[in-house]
Amino acid sequence: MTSNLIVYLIAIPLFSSAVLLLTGRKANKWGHLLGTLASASSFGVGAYLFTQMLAQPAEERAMTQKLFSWINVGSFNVDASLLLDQLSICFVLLITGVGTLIHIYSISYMSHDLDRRRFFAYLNLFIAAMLLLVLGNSYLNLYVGWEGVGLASYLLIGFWNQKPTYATAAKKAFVMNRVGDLGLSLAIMIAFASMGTVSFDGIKEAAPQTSTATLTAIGIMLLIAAAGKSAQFPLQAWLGDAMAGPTPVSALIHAATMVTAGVYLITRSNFIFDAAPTAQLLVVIVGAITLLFGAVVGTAKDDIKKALAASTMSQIGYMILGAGLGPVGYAFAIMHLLTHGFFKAGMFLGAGSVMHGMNDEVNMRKYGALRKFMPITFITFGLGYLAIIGVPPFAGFYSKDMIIETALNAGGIKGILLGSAALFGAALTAFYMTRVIILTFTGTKRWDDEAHPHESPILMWLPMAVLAIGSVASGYLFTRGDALVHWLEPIVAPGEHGEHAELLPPIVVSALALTMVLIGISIAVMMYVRRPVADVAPEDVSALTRIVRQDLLQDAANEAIFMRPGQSLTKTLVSIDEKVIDGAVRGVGAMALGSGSELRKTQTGYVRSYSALILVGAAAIVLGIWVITQ
Amino acid sequence: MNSANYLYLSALLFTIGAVGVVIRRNAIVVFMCVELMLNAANLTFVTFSRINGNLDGQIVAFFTMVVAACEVVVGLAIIVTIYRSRRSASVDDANLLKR
Amino acid sequence: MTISWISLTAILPLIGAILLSTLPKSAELRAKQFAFGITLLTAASAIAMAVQFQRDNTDLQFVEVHSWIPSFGINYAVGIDGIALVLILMSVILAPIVILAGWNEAQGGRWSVKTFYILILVLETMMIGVFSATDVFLFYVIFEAMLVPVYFLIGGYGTGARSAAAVKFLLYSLFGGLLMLASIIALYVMSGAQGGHTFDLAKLANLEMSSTTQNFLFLGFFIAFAIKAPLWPFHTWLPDAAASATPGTSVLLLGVLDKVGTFGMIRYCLTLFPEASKTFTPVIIVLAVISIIYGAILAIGQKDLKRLIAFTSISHFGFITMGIFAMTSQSQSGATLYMFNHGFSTAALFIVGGWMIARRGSSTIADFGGLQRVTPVMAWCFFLAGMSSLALPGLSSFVSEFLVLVGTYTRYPVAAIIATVGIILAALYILIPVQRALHGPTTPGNENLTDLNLREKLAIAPVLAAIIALGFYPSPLLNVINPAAVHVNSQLGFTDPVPTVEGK
Amino acid sequence: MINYALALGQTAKPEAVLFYILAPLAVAAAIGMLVVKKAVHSAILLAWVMVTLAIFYIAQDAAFLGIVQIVVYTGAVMMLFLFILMLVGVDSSESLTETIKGLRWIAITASVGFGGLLISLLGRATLGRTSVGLVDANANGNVEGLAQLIFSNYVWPFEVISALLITAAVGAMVLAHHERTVKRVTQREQSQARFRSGSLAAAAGLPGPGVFALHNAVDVPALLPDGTPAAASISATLKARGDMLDSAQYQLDNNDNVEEDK
Repeated sequence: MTSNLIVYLIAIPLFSSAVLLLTGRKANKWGHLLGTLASASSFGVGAYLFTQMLAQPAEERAMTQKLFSWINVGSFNVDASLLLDQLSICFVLLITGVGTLIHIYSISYMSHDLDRRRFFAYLNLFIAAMLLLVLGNSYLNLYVGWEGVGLASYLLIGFWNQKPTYATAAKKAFVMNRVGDLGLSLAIMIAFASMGTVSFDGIKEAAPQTSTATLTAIGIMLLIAAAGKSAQFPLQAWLGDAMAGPTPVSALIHAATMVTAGVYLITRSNFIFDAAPTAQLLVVIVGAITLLFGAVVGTAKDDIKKALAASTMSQIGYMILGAGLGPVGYAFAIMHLLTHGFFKAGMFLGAGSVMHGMNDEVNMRKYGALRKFMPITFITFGLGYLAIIGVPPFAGFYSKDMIIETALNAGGIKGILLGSAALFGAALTAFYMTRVIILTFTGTKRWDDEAHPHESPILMWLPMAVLAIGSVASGYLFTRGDALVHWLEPIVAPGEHGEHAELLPPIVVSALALTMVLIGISIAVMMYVRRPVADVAPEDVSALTRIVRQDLLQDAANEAIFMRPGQSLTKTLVSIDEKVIDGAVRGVGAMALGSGSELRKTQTGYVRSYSALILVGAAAIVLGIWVITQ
Repeated sequence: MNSANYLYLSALLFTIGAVGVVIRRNAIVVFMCVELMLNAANLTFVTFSRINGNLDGQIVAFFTMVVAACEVVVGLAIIVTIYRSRRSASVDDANLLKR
Repeated sequence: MTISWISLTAILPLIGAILLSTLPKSAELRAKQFAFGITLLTAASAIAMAVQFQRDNTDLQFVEVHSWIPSFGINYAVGIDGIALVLILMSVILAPIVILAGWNEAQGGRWSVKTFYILILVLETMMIGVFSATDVFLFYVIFEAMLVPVYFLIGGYGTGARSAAAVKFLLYSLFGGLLMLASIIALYVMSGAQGGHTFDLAKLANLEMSSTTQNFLFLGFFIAFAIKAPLWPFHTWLPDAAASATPGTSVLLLGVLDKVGTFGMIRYCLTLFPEASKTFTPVIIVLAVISIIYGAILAIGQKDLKRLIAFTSISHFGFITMGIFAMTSQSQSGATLYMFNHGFSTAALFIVGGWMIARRGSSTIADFGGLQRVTPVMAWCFFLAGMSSLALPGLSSFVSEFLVLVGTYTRYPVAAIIATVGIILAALYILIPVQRALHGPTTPGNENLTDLNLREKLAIAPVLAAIIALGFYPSPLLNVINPAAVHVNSQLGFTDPVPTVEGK
Repeated sequence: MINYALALGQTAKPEAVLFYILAPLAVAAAIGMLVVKKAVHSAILLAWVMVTLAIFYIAQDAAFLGIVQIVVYTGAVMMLFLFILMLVGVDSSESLTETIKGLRWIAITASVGFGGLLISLLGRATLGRTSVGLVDANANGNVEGLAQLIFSNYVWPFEVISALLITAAVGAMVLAHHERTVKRVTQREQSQARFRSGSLAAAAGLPGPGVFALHNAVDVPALLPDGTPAAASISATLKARGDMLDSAQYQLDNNDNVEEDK
């Protein structure tokens, strides 16, 4: 009967969100509390369900709750049905857990905002949608959540939409996500057309009998979807701009949860990708490119949130890479996802805390020496930092190390390429994160006198502390006895650990990775500790740096390839519609008018010319009769 | 004698009447030409009445006469009205309907 | 005693219109209240009818046949199936909403307020009649007669170049109607040669005719419906008409009247000319796909809010037409559901857009700005309506759009793939005006706009509620539509393509 | 003459003689209508055509119509024509030069084509039967036969046409009726206006032609009280004809101009 509880996971925050939105200003006083309570209750339900699952044997842990028959047309039958299994419970706990922490954080962070109630309504809406995403038992149910989080993301990025750039950022995120949705839509269509079902179970059953070409097509479409949602190459451009949203949003949606939905999608679709090697190859390529892309972009960012966003992109690249590496990779990808959820959310909240103390300044070049003023923030942020660069025994070390190892062991030239990309990415990660730490917390102060940096209130640092604990401990907990791998086994069914001969033994890989991290740190130290940091970004930099600062020209490329041609196409079509199509319509009218005014000239007003015409007509008729009766 | 001769005559008179309507300018003459055409038509009816051996044609001719009378009465009244305002009975002078 | 539900429902607004005409011109408020009451009564009657509808029965229900012009074999014959029922429901629900939402829009017209409501009520009678007619002649008469009240509604109460738009609308529609008339006469003549002159739809459907004849007659009907729907390239009257009409008229025009086109495609094109329908399907699918993309791109390029909404509708009608002619049970059901949903989402867009325009005194998108700060409720309503228009999952239009796409994909994958690109364009054409009008700083001229009052909230609430509720639980409608849609396809000899892999 | 025509109609041969004499004359008269300048002449020629046709009617056993033709047409209708001609100017003659370019040629070509084709068609046509003749139909007399038909089969058209006739009569009346646009000037006002006009020249009104003069011929102008001749007193017809004499010679030389001093 516990399965009947699943729906409350979603219903509680959804209801709370509706209440907050519909009640209006009257709810301003207690809105944030209701929102937080809703999220926390959802977490409570999730935790209870988790304990229930733990009590079951591995094969019986998955629970399904059918709510009602949603769409039932011909052979297209989709139930509104929820599936809670080992994979989704991970996400449920992450979403509601981190979500609740961020709700608590936001109570304080948004306390001066007039629209705090609305903010909490959106957050709750997001929680509900994200839970639906991970709990849906079919691709179509997932799709609803998928777009729901897109909507919530749009609303939250544009939360301060009175600033035009923020509104544009929101729109950009939504539209680029829609490109991803296109992939998801098509994947569902192909799946239905070829297998006659859209539920995970049905497709899992049908997949072995389906042709590889079809599965590859579905896989590629799913990859597009994942790329859109998870800001993977080539649909990555929206994530940096998405930092326009309030910082808790960046922490929850654009770091810990929503952007990782792509990883969930690929992991969930493991039965498709496992049978479609080409699609899988594309997945790892996209992952590898993005992990480097994000890391490179991160090295040149002065905006602390954008630096973290680039880092998110890069870390998700790791996850996608892991998920693309086949059966064993899924678990590592999820593991990295969870650890990343802790440390990245923690760091984002730390960044928010810094901004909170610095009059919402985001430029790291205007920070410096904040360690003394914000000790708790520094410690929590620092722990997150150690976790992300992969220093043992922090969480990131375990998860990232696994992915690097799996990549290296992928076999052949592919393994070497992917492995080196991952290793190089680790070095870059160490570099840019060290840079963030140095610029923000150490060195000399570079801020104006107007700023009065101070430690944040407890409601803000408490969640940061909890997340910091997570970043410290989670990696160890997950890997202890391969806990997570075994937990996920029924879902992703990893075969033997490593189908290929191990390229390098694990210990060597770890050492290599650590070396890379050290190299990264030392370069950063050399560049930013030994030399003074300018409070304005230097202009006399190499062309490469400039390109990196412009996000490797991603916006320029999008503009040149899609936006400008699109705009001119729109303009052309508008004028074609007016001139050619409507012109033809109006032309018919003008022709009638024109021929009328020409014919009018025959109307001389002389009765006699009219009668002459009648006579001619009569003669013509007689002629006609004459000819016919000939 | 072949009754068709009357038909030929009728056709000729009708045509002449039609030409008259077109080329004469005096409204009264135009009207007279119309009368000529009506009469030509009447002749046809009468002739066919004889050919077919029943009186229906004559009835129609009779009706035609009545209609012609109506037409003359109204038409001439119009001519008088126009003449009163324009001091002319020429149909070319009443050309307000032109573009 | 059996009640003739269709006739009862249809006659109510007409009686209301007649009674309304006896009111003095000055009694504007009473005219509004009376018209509103009558539409509510009509809606109640239609709902009572819907309750008795047997959803698994694919025959026409509530059939009434009375001889009308016996010497030509013309009957007053009505009857509905699931598709017609859904559309009638949509019409009668939208009518009171339109009246309530546009409480003051008849002011400033060429004629009195009373006349406006008389026209609306007469139009409602015809809307019910056109969806329920089963006699082709009766259908044609109503099809053409509907133009008259709309013509006066646009030309008499619209804004801007209303006369020109009304004339364009009228002439364009008449042209299509003329082609259809020619086809109808041809059918009638042929029926005479094959066992007695008749206009009865069921009997005409069984006529034997050569494929050439069928093709020509099909085109006669189809072009009339394609103009009405409107399908690219017969669409140019719509933006003009919608931009000139009052919001309420636009709702009825796009929401209900244009559905006659797509409804006609199902009821007449497919039923009367199954072979020709199959022959022309590739062409029509292509036109539909062009409509989807073209309408969306044009919508992106519009500067006027009403024209933008009109172009989004062209895109949506492309989806509906594609769904109809893909002839799978998903696409067919989806298309009918789409008609219903489009009625509501366009109604919401036009109603809220109309309020915005009425308050601001301009329909140019660039004149708005930052409305979310000034009028949060109105902004939210517009946003939600926009989300429905772009078929956000969880809202009703998603279900229909996805059904159309998935159904089309099983038979015409390429068309479906291209059409799916429309969802990206949909995001653009909704979010661009949302950003310009609602977001950003509040621009001069918008600071003092008032938010929705109680009447307006009451008018828009049921629409938005329906959009959300049907998104999560579309079964009440789908269960009615699906048997009828399957029946239509099976009459054509179409069954759904079988998946290559059987997996459950 | 009618009796003669009736007698001729009885036999075929005399009818032919009648036809071949009268038909060319009718055609000639019709053509004459087109070419004569004066409307009166046209009217006379038309009357001739109509009489001819009346004779033909009678010749074709349509005695009633023939009589009606003469009474109604040549009598009433033609009188109406002449009356109107008098009203608008019996002397008005029209120039036969064509003013609308090309019209005459179009008319002649079209009419030659029309007439030629019509006659050609008639020549080609087979009537389907030989002439039956009206002997049977007229067995009870032509007038009785017509009456029979009019009051049985054609009673409805007959009623309608009578309504039409009444309507036409009323219509003509309405058309000819001159709506007064200014107040009617009474005789008294006219008189006052004349005396107050400053000059007494018009005070006495226009005298009849020849009054207060040595002459009383219509072409001699009347003399006004001051002795000057009133040119307006002579009919415009005479003026148009050029028959008017120079009015100056009738001026009274020895007027005493007494009135002007007053």
